[in-house]
Amino acid sequence: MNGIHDLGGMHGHGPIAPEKDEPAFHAPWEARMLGIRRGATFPPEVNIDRWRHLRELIPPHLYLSRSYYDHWYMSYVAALLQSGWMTAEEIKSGHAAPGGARRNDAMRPEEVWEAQKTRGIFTRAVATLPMFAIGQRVRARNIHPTGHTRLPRYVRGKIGVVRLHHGGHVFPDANAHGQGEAPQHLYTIAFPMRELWGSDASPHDEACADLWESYLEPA
Amino acid sequence: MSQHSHSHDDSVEMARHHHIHADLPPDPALRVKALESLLTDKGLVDPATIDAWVETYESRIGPRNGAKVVAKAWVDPDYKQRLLSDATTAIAELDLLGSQGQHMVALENTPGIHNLVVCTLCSCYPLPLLGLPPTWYKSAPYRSRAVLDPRGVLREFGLDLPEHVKIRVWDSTAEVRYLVLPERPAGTEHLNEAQLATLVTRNAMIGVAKVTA
Amino acid sequence: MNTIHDLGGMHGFGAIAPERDESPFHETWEGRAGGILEVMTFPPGFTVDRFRYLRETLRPDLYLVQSYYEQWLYIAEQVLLEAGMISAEELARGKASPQSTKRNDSMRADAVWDFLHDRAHSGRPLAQAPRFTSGQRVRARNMQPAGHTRLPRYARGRSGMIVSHHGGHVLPDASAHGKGDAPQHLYTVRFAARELWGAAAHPRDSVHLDLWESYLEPA
Amino acid sequence: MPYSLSNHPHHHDHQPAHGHSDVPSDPALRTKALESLLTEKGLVDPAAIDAWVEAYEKKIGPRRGAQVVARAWVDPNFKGRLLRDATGAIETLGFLGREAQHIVVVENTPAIHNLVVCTLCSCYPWGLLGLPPRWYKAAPYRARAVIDPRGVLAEFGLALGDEVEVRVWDSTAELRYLVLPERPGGTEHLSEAELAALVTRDAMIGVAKAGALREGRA
Repeated sequence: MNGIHDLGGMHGHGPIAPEKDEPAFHAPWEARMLGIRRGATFPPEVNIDRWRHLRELIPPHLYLSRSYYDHWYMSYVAALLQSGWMTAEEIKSGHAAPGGARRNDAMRPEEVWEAQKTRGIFTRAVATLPMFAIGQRVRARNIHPTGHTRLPRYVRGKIGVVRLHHGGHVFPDANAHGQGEAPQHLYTIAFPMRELWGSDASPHDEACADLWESYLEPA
Repeated sequence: MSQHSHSHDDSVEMARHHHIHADLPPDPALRVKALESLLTDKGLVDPATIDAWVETYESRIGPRNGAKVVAKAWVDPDYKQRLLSDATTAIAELDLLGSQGQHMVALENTPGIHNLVVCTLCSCYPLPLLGLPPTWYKSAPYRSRAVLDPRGVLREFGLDLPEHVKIRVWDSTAEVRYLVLPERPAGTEHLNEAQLATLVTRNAMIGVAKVTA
Repeated sequence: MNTIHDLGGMHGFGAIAPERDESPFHETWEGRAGGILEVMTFPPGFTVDRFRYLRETLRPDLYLVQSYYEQWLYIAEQVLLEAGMISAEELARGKASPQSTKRNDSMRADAVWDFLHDRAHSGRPLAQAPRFTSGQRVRARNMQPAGHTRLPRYARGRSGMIVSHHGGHVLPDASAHGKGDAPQHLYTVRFAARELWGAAAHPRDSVHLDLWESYLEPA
Repeated sequence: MPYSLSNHPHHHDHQPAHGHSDVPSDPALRTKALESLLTEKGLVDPAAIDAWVEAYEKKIGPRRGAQVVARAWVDPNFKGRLLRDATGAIETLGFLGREAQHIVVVENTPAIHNLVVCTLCSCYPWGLLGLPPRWYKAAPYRARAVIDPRGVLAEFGLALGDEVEVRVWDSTAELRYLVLPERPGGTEHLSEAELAALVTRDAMIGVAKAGALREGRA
């Protein structure tokens, strides 16, 4: 979707504000929210891509005005409501409605380190040969899907060169919408800055993005 | 056209769910507390597991991991070669792969090329090597400007690169995670691997700083 | 500026919410704020383009939550503050400082109707001939000015056809930044919806934009 | 964190002049404070504000545009001139002025449907339609009218066939667009004034057809 999250190339968001010796968490609730994200049981449809899409669906003004871990809170609550695992009343009160079933399969503390080590491998075998070779010129397609995509607006329609080929990877546009992993070849495409932003950009610089095969066409 | 796909309904349905925020306290501390107790009530989370995750990212995983990789590459040319040709395997040798960093690419800074990592669409970051991303990395100013005006961004971080240096920005749009291999600073020939590792900062491995001796 | 005001083609803002029998002003203050910005005394050289530019400098999250007239209020405050006509302290107190002098040249009530029908416009005679003619194929330049511009992001780099020529008009990119009228030929350009949005767009549809000559190049 | 209304753009010529360091208060209070300050300084005359508000509440509104449309429906010469040179044609009616100096009229036909938007701000032909409705100025319409005009029209209850060409006009300059809607069938007996009563604001923006609902037509 062409959402507020697609920030590449925008003006107006002000200076970057690095903090000196920034702590891991700015408040205890941030740490709790991180732990909930990592350690709580999620509705089964919420894979990594669905999770990212949930964040993109935060109303734009809240996306811009609320902090990062609050995005997580809003996304998780929306997923709980959508899946029917919680009611709005339960979220508001912070207490389970009487009579509901209690699960006993939540992640145990001793499982955390192993989960951290082993989770999140998204490479997949694909039977087809890669359509593009390293060094080949390609154009990112001009598409505007309303669902989840990892093709930023600022590269659409632009020509670049295949820099790296990573083999097959889970395709987010499908995986975010319950359409399976549908793996595709993944490439890193290098776009000259002048192609992206016009003749005022530096002639020396480039920006690379990791793009799936169906985002690309020969140029 | 695609505007009418199922995902359109998705956004309408989600907008409905987000109406709840009008009835919730603005203070996230209160909301997260209520959520945690609700999840605990329902057996969807074990508070001790939350503690364990927090402890993991506060104490066990951070930029020291990435610095080990960088320092080893500086002192061991064979390792550096392996890191640049197949970072995933080279980092696995040090047992430093993990969630949000299972598929790695290392980018070498040289006098002629400077690499900079960003995630314009969300906040992808090599967690097992650098720990949790700093707030600025996840915020709109950096995400919007790193791809459009990398030289301006670097100047804001105090790094004014000459015109002839090629800047390569890497926008992490997939599950590949990028680690910048900074240039080894001059005058560090006498330092051992562990001493070198202490010089390597998080910002240098994102690409917004150089390593100084 | 590539800021939040450049909304064309974005997703995630939800449904359009027409109101039945909407009145011009929802609350009394809206009319007052609107009236202030229309009939107040402006600093010399103030232009409609500066007005639009100032609106674009509103913080993105506030741009999304503030109502239209609240944004006008922001513009009025910015105009007066940046011209030194009022001070931040005076604004905060809603009272003129004892040292300030009172002017007596503001627009009178009996001049308002004529002001609303004043024929001053942005057309300007131009000596040089137009570079493009109706029917000609052109491409909107790929440019990312940090200041005010009227070339939306969604049209940049896209090809279209000139459908009409309107003579010389004040160039907003100059006029918003105190660089005079700098008039240029103005054209209406038709872009096929598929050129803008890709193959999923309707083959019969088109979007028209009014674009200045320096925004365009032959295609 | 210090709070500012401005986004601190990097463009060198605009350092936000704002001195606010707190969350903006109620706009009603801010407006009141600004009006009294400007009045004290002689920078605004409250009676002029009254006159401005009254002009748009009572005098300048969609009835003006409707008169233009009705005239075009009954007078082929006027219609010809309106489509060729709308500014000149409308000048004779005395409606030109603020936010309506340079007008372009686009004609709806059975084959072509026109829709007007301003994606970058909220340009609108004030002199002909009055002040724009809130939805015209809000993000959903501005974002979607150019990328999904048929979806937008469907939301307004107007489902167009695939054979119809949709032309969106994004008002990026000082030209102001007015849609000349199709004259509804069965209105041959109506006078110009009666016809004008059928012409709605929405029809002249292009999100509705003229008189369609009231006439009970399909």
